[in-house]
Amino acid sequence: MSQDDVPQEGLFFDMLRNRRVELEISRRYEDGEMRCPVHLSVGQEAISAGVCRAMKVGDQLVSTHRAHAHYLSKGGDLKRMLAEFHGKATGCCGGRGGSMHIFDRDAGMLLSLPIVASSIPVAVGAALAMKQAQTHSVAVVIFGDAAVEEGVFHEATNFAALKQLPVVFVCENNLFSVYTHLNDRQPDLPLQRLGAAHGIRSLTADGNDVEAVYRLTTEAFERARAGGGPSLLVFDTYRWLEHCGPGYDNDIGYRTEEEFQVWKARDPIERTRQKLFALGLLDEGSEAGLNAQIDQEIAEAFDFALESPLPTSSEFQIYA
Amino acid sequence: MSQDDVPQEGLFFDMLRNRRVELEISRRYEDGEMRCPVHLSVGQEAISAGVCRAMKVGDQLVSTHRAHAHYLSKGGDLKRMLAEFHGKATGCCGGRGGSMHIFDRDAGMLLSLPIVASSIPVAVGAALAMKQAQTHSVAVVIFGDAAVEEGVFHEATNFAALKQLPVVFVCENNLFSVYTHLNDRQPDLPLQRLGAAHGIRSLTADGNDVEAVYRLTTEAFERARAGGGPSLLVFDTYRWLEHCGPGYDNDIGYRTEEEFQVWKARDPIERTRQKLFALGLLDEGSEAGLNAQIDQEIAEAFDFALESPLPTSSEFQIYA
Amino acid sequence: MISAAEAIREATEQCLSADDRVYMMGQGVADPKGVFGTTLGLAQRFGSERVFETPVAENGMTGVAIGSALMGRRPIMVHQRVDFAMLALEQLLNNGAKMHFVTNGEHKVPLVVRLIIGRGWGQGPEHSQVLETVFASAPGLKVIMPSTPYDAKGMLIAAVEDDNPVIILEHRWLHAVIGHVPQEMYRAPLSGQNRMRVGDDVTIVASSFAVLEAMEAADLMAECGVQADLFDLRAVRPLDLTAIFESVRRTGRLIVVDTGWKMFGLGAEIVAQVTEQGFQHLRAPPIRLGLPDYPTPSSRGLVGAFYPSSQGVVEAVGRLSPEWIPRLRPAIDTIQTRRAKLPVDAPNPAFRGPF
Amino acid sequence: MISAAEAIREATEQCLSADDRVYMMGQGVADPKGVFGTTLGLAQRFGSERVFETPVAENGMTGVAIGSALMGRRPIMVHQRVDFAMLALEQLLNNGAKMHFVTNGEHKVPLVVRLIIGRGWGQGPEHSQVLETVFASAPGLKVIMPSTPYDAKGMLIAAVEDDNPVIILEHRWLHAVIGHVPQEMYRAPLSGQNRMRVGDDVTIVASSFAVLEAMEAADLMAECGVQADLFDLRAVRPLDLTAIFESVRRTGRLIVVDTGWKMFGLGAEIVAQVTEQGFQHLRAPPIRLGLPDYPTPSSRGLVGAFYPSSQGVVEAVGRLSPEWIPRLRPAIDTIQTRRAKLPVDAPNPAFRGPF
Ligand SMILES: Cc1ncc(C[n+]2csc(CCOP(=O)(O)OP(=O)(O)O)c2C)c(N)n1
Ligand SMILES: Cc1ncc(C[n+]2csc(CCOP(=O)(O)OP(=O)(O)O)c2C)c(N)n1
Ligand SMILES: [Mg+2]
Ligand SMILES: [Mg+2]
Repeated sequence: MSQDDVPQEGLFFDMLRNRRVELEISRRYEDGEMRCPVHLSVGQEAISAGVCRAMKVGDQLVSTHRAHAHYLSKGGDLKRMLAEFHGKATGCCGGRGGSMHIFDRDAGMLLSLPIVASSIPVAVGAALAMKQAQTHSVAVVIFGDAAVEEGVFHEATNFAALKQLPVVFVCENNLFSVYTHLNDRQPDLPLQRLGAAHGIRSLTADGNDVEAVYRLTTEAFERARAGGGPSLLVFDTYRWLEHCGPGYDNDIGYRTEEEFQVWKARDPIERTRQKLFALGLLDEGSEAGLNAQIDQEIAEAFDFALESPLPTSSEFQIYA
Repeated sequence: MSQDDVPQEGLFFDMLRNRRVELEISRRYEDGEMRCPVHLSVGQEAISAGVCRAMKVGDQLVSTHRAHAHYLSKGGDLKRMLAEFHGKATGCCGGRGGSMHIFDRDAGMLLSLPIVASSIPVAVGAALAMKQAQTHSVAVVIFGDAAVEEGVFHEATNFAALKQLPVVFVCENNLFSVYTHLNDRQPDLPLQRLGAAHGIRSLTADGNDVEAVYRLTTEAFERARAGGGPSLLVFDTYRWLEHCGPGYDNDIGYRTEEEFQVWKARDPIERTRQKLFALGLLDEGSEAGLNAQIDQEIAEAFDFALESPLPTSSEFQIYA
Repeated sequence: MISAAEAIREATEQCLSADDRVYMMGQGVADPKGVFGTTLGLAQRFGSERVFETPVAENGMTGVAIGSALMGRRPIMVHQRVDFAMLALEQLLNNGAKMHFVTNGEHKVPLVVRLIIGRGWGQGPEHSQVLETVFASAPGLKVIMPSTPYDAKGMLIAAVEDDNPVIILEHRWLHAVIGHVPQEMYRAPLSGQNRMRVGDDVTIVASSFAVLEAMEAADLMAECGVQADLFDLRAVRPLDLTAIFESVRRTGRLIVVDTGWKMFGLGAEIVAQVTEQGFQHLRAPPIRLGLPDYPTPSSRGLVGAFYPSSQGVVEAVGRLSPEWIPRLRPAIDTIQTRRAKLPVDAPNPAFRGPF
Repeated sequence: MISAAEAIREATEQCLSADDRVYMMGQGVADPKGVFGTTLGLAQRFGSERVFETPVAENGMTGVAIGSALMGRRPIMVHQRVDFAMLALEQLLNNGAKMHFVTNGEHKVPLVVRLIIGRGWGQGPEHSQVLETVFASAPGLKVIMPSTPYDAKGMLIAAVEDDNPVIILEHRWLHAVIGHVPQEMYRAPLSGQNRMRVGDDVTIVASSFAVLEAMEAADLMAECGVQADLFDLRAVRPLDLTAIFESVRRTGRLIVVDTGWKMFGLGAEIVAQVTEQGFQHLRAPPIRLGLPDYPTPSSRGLVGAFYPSSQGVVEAVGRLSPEWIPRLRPAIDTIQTRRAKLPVDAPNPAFRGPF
């Protein structure tokens, strides 16, 4: 892939939009209008941007509790997302799911699930369906470093490898499951080993380098589309804010301020920003324009969410 | 380990006893007195013999649906086992469990479970208890090639590796899960890869060579006892009889008579027998003596089982 | 006249023929035994893309089935025992049952899961569970327990065509039952009961294998002049008991015969609903029969006391109306004579295991 | 006077001190939040061999706990939500529940599993299930649902000392409840109810958080001259309803208020048993309250209609005895006034999420 094939500005825009959306969620959370858990991806934006930009129409994305950035990068509707967080009838699940069940058929967001790793076999099933229907689409599942500890990850990867399904497993390794470090949960070995053991091509790249993420996933998708089977991609990154909720929590003792600062210095957005400046693809004027555009979208989306009606429980149907 | 440290005759005796017991079970099954499923290990005797001879008092064995040979090699009581198969009150579970729940505290047979892979984390828990109680004992879990497909195998091995527990995972790879070949269930890769991925020392040896099994397990036990952590041992072998029940089933179409003959030619008992003859440790006279001794034990045990009373359901207690 | 096992095979074959989104997977579906004969020949006819073996990984494979169903495929999964599906409950009770609701009605999960209830031949506590209330506890699942060959076929077809996840609890001892099964591809509804016998004296509601016990009891009681209104429950969720409320209004007496455990069983919900709806019509407290409060023992010495029987049903009727007890004596005698000739741990004397 | 969360912490600390076979593991037990404060400081005091974090692998870790229990250790496992234990049901319902039975009484599984019931703040369908009947369906498990700080401590200690697997369903909204809790290491029995109020007009049986709703209802009804005999169920399995049979004999009226789903819920078993035992004493059909037949919605617009409330209890009493309806009006008014000041989706107005 040549330098030109990487949509630098699009990737930057995606990351910037995610960042500004989530910081605004964080800022407004105290208002008590978003009455549901929120798992923010601030600091991790390169992965969702890089992965989702590489996806095509018809591809399906499957996600976890930490789904906002995935959804937005996948072309999700900010209004419907915020409305869902506000518990409104206009939300992407009509208020039924909250932040941990983001789903949007139009956006190709097949589902996100709050039970760790539960979505992984579902993505494999989507890939099976694609293969059965010969659509040449790809299913992508993004999950955290804890998900590989659940047995179902292994059951799903084994089957994907056995049937050479068009599925790409993306692990966002942010070192923690809630407040528990990887070292308290797994032997100290690279996560790629686990895909490799199932005969799956398993690679890693810097998860804070959006271009690297984009290149690796593009290649994995092409391979899957061509019938070359599944890949596991591991991207190391770091979550800046607390596991769940709007604030910083380096003070509570499960990680150090130093560790945080090291990762903050690797801010994926700042890195890309400098690159774009150097390439002449961005300057202060155009950057201000992007920020303004995004902020306006955000303001409008919050207005939409706040003004939308709450759902009522009059017509529940549990059966299709 | 020198040649002298291998208890050749004991290993041979164990295998021979298992073979003769199971062939007699097979022969008598039609009588309809053993009214429970039986999963015979004929052809696979080298593994149970080699593994169990290497165990010490205090070590605990955990097994599956195919537990007869494991139980007998571990010092289990043939009378109590056959009584259990006959559903009798004198059985090792008082008739409650049948052939798939063999358990015997005195023999160090912690349990066997019919749900594939369900016993694996239980063995890891036994090892955790041993470590907590600082007993220097080892937990051993024997399972089939299908068990590694269950997620719980991975959850258990990850934890065992993380905590460096004294547990040895023994995989009896007989190529089949019921009538389904390994190739229909997993990518074509050596099974050891799966332990290695979890950071567990993983080795393989010829599962029809009892001496090789004994050597490998002895070493793995010593290592575990010395605090060196878990091992995964994979032993390839072949089941001669049908998956469940007394007969041969090469005719029904899931495997070929040729394949069976290839494996039959690798009969672990015949191999050891020839070695013992060559070493002068066995001759026709002593062999006949062994057979007679075993057959008498078998006859007595069947008599015991047949004569024992059925249990009654008067005093069930589900709580301790 | 074909067996329920054949009826299931026929239904599956027709579904696979009629709609190429339908596929089938599970341990043993393509092997020489074909899940007790219920899938024989299907892999040959439809190929390994449509009918295939899976790894031994119930939870993961259930997730795979659900994912494919979300994409419009129509999977039929099979587990050779209900017990094995215990590993897949997170997938079934969350992703299966809740997906339609949580996506505001957008997603559908047209999934069928056949779970076979084991019994007898000493297979013991972990190969013979029913767990019907575990499945029934989840809003969003459909749960059915066909007892006749007609329903075995018709309900399976309806389940495959239904857009919801349907759990079929299929009793192994019913596979051999012979009955009239039309050749064409018909549907039997996924809710409501079958009335197996009409009577005014006592309402009996039985499910799955217990229907056979209740039928034997009802037939013999009829000869003694006690007429049971006998229902085959068929469908556990959704649970529409309208016909039973009507029946109890007439009979004033209710007996529920479960195939699974009595405690926290189906009978509890049925008795509770009947009491709520028709309290004033009850002449005596309803009686629940079901498995006693311990796991299935393996030994043939123990299973006799474990499973509810036709004799137990007759005796329960006697408890409801003690004045009938003398009249019911011949029924009990007949049952005892018949039973003495039957093995306690096998569906018939010819059965020689192993499963 | 301490909170239930502190009571749980204290009980755990005393158990860990008293018996070095006791250990605790789970996701979050050693982290800075300490499972909503219930495990704070324990890892520091007892070290990482006794109190430790686990991988995110509920099924495997449950098997590990069981294996260690068979070897004589006494594990306490914690899951931050009931829902996560759905992955471990095979281990719990088979190896946990059946081991003692199947080994003819030889093996014991002294395991305690704390499962926290989530509610509110939009956490939605997969973080707020109760599933009490799923656990209760398995003979061999003990299942408890403490509702008071006193029981939270005393039943946990009794559970740790019990030789059976005990599932504790622990409601997150009860953690903050303050009550009298003796400092010493006392035991509260693992079966039988607490009588929270004595009365002759109606028997109310509630479990877990529903006890608080029922208490509010009962207190206000008492002021209106309707005296409820109110029971905190506490223990679901084994289920000893003797005291409730006695109560219904006096009151002739029964209401069961569940914290989980009504369909196939606890109430079904309780109503069925009461009907079987005390049919002739019932003056009106028993009423069950519980969650309606759909998954927990996230939105605050939807949860108001989802959870049973004290108002619902008062209204149910009115349905049992319509002649009391006018009298009960003030109770309903008071509840409505109070509720108007409270958030519908949080335990108290100060609660600001996220969980
Ligand atoms: C089966 C299950 N166990 C536990 C939890 C609680 N939980 C919610 S998020 C989370 C952390 C998962 O960590 P990881 O997969 O690394 O994702 P991250 O939050 O770091 O993005 C946990 C343990 C859960 N939701 N599901
Ligand atoms: C969870 C679960 N799924 C399916 C089964 C049915 N089953 C019983 S034995 C068996 C074969 C297992 O194969 P393997 O582990 O290789 O052991 P082998 O029989 O070859 O010794 C299967 C699938 C089961 N008992 N448990
Ligand atoms: Mg993480
Ligand atoms: Mg095998």
